[in-house]
Amino acid sequence: MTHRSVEVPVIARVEGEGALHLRLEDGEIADLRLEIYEPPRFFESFLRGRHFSEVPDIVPRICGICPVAYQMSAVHGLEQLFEVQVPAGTRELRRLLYFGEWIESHVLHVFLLAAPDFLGYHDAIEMAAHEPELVKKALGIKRVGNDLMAAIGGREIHPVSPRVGGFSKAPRRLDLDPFLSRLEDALAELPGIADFAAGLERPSLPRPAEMVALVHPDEYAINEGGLASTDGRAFDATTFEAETREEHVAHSNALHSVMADSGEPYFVGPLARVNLNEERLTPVARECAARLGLHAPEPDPFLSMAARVVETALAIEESIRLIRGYEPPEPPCAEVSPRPGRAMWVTEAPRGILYHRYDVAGDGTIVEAKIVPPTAQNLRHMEADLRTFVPGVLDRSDEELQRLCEMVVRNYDPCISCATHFLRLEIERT
Amino acid sequence: MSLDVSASAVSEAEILAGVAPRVATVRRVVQEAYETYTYWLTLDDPVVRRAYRFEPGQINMFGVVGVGEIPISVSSDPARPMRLAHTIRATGRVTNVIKGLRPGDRVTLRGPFGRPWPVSAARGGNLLVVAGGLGLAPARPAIYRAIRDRGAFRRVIVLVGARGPEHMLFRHELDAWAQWLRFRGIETHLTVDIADDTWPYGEGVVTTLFPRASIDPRVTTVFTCGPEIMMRFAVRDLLGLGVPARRIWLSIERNMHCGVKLCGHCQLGPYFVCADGPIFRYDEIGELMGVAEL
Amino acid sequence: MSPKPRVAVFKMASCDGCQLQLLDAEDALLELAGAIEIANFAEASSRLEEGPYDVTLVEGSISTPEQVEQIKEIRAVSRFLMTIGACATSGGIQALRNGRDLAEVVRQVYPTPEYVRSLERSTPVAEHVKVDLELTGCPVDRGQLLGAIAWLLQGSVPRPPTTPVCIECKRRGYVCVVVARGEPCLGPVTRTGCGALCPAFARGCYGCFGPSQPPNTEALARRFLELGMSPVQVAEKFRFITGYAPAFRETAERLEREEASAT
Amino acid sequence: MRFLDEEGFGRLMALLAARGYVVIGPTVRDGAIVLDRIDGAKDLPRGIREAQGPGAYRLEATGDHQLFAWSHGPDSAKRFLFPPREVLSTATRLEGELRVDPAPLPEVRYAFVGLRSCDLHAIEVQDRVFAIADPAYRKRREESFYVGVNCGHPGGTCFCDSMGTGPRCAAGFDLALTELGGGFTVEPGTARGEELLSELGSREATGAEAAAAAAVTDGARERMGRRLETDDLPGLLYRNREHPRWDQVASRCLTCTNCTMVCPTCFCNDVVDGISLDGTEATRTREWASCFSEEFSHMAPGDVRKSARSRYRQWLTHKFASWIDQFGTSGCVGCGRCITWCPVGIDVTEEIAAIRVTDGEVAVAEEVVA
Ligand SMILES: Cc1cc2nc3c(=O)[nH]c(=O)nc-3n(C[C@H](O)[C@H](O)[C@H](O)COP(=O)(O)OP(=O)(O)OC[C@H]3O[C@@H](n4cnc5c(N)ncnc54)[C@H](O)[C@@H]3O)c2cc1C
Ligand code: SF4
Ligand code: SF4
Ligand code: SF4
Repeated sequence: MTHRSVEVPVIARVEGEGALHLRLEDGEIADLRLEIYEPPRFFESFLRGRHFSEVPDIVPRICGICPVAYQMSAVHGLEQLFEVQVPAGTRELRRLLYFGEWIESHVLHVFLLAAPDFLGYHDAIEMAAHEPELVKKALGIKRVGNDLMAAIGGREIHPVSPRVGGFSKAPRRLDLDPFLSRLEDALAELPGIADFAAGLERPSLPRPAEMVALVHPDEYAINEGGLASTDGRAFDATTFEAETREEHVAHSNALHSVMADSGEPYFVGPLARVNLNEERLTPVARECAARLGLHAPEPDPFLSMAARVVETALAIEESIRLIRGYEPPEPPCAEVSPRPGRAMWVTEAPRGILYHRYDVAGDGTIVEAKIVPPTAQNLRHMEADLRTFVPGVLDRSDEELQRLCEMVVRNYDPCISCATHFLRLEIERT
Repeated sequence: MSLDVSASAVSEAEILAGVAPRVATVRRVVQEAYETYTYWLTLDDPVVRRAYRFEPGQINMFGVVGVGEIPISVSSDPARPMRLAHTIRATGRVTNVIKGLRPGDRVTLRGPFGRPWPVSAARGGNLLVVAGGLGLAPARPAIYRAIRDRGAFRRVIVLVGARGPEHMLFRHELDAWAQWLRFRGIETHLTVDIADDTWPYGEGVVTTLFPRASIDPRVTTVFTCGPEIMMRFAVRDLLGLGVPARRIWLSIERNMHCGVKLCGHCQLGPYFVCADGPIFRYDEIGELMGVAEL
Repeated sequence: MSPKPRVAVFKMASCDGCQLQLLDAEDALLELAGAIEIANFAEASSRLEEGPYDVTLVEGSISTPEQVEQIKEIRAVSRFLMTIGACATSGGIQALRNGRDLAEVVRQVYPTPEYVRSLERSTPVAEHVKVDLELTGCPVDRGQLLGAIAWLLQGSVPRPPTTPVCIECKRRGYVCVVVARGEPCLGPVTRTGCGALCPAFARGCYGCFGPSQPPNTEALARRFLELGMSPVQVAEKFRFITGYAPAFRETAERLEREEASAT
Repeated sequence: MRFLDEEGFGRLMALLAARGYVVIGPTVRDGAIVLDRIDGAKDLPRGIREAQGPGAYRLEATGDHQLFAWSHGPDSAKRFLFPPREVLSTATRLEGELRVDPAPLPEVRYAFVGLRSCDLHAIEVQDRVFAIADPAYRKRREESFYVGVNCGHPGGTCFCDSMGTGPRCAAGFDLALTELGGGFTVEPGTARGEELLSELGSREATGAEAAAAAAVTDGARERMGRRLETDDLPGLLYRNREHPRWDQVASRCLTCTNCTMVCPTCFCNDVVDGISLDGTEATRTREWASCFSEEFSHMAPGDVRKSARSRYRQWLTHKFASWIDQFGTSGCVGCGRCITWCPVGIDVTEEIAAIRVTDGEVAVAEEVVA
């Protein structure tokens, strides 16, 4: 019997901390464990008893990479429960803020976290020594996303202006106008970036899976819409907890999100979104998709990176449109009076759908909270990918195998900080 | 609109010298005591270098570019202003970077600022210098001047205290003064709080040297410089001996950023230490020194 | 030229936001990479080298038994240890659980509480090992972080200002939300560093940079009560992102006792 | 005395802009009247009034057409003449060489519109601090144009009358206006002002208009929100350094620095250095600082003013007493900003009055009390 084990004690270039243990016996997977040692932080517990108005300041702290996503799921849910009419222009401004986060997060992933994988560098800094122009360009685009968030939210990490009811203060037109030329310059780079990404040699993983994303009749869904799946499912936030289910796997300590009826894992994120919203892609996004060879429906999760490039183009194009039509909401924030009940909402974080539920008392106090982040939903899928992928690359050296496994995980841009408060994953198989 | 600035006590010339930082080069670094080094500097611009003059007790704003600027007394001989010594103890942000300076490194200087020791006020009588620890650095230029002008004084007495032998600044120079300059009538007495076997001088706080100095209160002018607490005890004893408050001068420290009375940091009651001091007459500030946290 | 200082970045319990400030430095990132050797920074690089490190940045609070050990190991291989952010310097938002029954907290979040290993309290790094420099903020301010690194490269340890947010609020010409709107703001007791962001956006500061120079939290609490808030509401203001910092914690506890004894 | 109708006022604004001045005037932002760049009379707070008290400030609409029917907000000309943050010098360090470049002198010329008498006085107070040693200040100061407006609406915290600094503009202006219904009386204060006025097309004011203008400030004097007994303030404060009132005010004071920041004369500043990561580029910046910061009095052996008591005492004593020793004038012009913009509403006039009525009282040592 031959034993071989691959240990990745720290999966680098992901947000948060996780490890991968893989043990092979006679060419079979004997043990595959994606362990998350990110400590629990108990947000759902200490949300209880806090006033609803504090929620937009609490939940972004779950994740420094996609704070806006947390704020958006929370404020929309609570506003729906309280029947708040947000001032005209708020919707658009929120979309713009969120796109800033998409741009920032997607470019971060594509260039700083994932691309070094494909090119055999340890990191983007090493990569920059060889490809300085490319890396500088990418960082410049990322900067635009960050600056957009800062202009609207005060800062890119944990913005301060989003409130239940709108914004504490809205930017003036003249605060946003300077972004137009910067965004246009960034957009001009996108086709080139798509070609760069298309040129990367990537593994492929033909494992058809059900993908879930938000859909909206008029726009590329981000803050509002219903949920649809590539298998033809349609539901919404109010039935999210009925449609999906958290499951205990045999010999596992983990909770995985699976579809309630089939018990199968599902997949969320940019690729799911592009697949389900292809017809809403903007022109340059569409062009990028073509250059990347991304044709919906695209089942190969390794095209996630391509989907991020496509969505970056879309986010930039949409931002330009939104800034052109921007009228500051006046007043910036609606009056909000709480009422008791249950708030449920889903928005599209850069990594996929993010579900929030709040049970609220009559005085506006949070009684119970539940948050299901995208990475938690994808973990089961990630592990399934690994099991499909590993047998095909067993002939590689340990080092190479380790790198490839990491690539599979990183391809999801998993945000372990987000996932943690939700589950602790340890898989043991013999 | 022309401005009425008649209320300003600082002269235009002083201010012009103080506004623009000038680059200087470190020529020599000498360790003086524990964490304390003397930096010998020359100003780079030859015109400025030749024009530069300072009075004993004055300070320069000593700048390390990108790190900060701090007030430091010039510790060298005012008769030789082309080479400027600054004796600095590493205690914090700026001084810790200064500790790393080597010959050839560039710093900036602005100054000189402040009211000097009134060495000539002691002419005709006795000059008594009472210095503690690092306080010897600002007092040294006054001693140099007194040595050069020895004939103008009846007696020149230098009393220096430090925590221990390793904290005594300018040790070789002091040894030489104690040994040789007494033949020129410069009386030097040293003491440390805690002595060791190698220490040939006295033990105890600096005020224990007063009896040995046999101070004549009628004709003595005192310059004292050191930690505030030391100066307070020294002044108390001197007043007790009958030295009048208006003939006791001391050097005061306060945080400083500008040196020209516009940053507000160095205020002590009605005074700006950077311009009205750092040398004060005891009757000007005695009452203020007694107020906690002023 | 002396060899570049080896820098490591580690994380404890946190949201990753503070270390993301480095990746978000964009223009400065490559410059930074030129000035230091990044020896261990898992979020940015798969090159993970062993210590010793010249400068170690630690993000996050100590909240599991493993982390108590890990931080000691990190300290042992670090010449200069700098903690960054509210989690690392005051326990972070997750310290809101401190003082509550942990078993109950775990049950509220995890269906299978047995699997969760956590300490009763989420604590700042300085409660466990010696820390050479603390930078507060949730997240740390990027300018302050890069500035601190630049200072360290010059051979000196910076002293971040401890003056309240108000000073920056006024420098920037923002209109005071307490005075002009009658809304509570923690600016007068929170240290500056953020650039007075919240008042800039017409809302009160919620204290994410932690207590300022010995702050008069009691006087501010009295003011909030005058604005019509209940003692418990005022306590919640202090018991927030940096609520475990002693100055905020003590005032929150006193207010809670006051409310408890009133009812 | 001349009279300028509303249109004439519009021409004044346009002329200032045409002459290359950056026009700074009152305008409403985030619930207060602040000073900012304005683009003509349309940006002024027309029909707006404010209510001020200790720690409280609210705007109200009056519905009338007055442009200056309010008392000043938090800003003063200080923000522009002595900017909150200003680069003093930059330095480059390359291969052992060091180059230090002082920041170039500012090019901007301001025209201030709507400054009140107290603020014109405050500028002259700051002149005594900066005019010699700060060439940038001096240049901005000398090249700016000052349009004062006589005050008819003192705020609830104003006491310029007690300080002898208002409400009527007495000096420091190029032009001084008094707003009457439908126009302004105008008085030039300098040749420069006279020259500008001559281009505006004004007419001689009638006797009734002159009388109305005088009545505006007379009325203001009567409606002054606060008073202060100024007799021998230095003596009073110097003898009461250990007065128990300092402890009492320290228990309320947040040491938040707001009073010093809004004060039009407070000048304390820090100089801070910054350096690039590679150590080659450095800047030295000056920024507003405050004696209420603990680190303000930092010295390696320890901060001098550790307690809030000592910091409050420093501030008040400096403003009303030692300023006179240092600069030959009081540091306070009675604008009341420090009272309004203190988040807990500490009132200097009340603190001084409290010390005055118990002049000579000394804090009793705690052992004795116990
Ligand atoms: C008139 C005068 C003469 C002085 N002469 C000498 C001298 O000859 N040799 C010497 O070693 N030191 C002298 N000092 C003290 C020296 O200025 C401080 O040791 C130095 O400022 C400490 O700076 P730092 O940044 O290293 O310390 P930190 O403690 O980090 O201080 C930070 C800042 O606080 C201020 N500061 C701290 N300590 C003092 C202090 N004692 N006095 C004034 N400002 C301070 C400075 O702005 C300093 O940059 C003198 C001070 C004054 C006022
Ligand atoms: S808004 Fe807050 S930070 Fe700003 S001055 Fe007022 S109290 Fe201070
Ligand atoms: S104002 Fe307060 S809460 Fe807001 S960013 Fe600054 S420190 Fe944090
Ligand atoms: S002390 Fe107060 S009242 Fe006097 S000038 Fe300053 S802000 Fe105005």
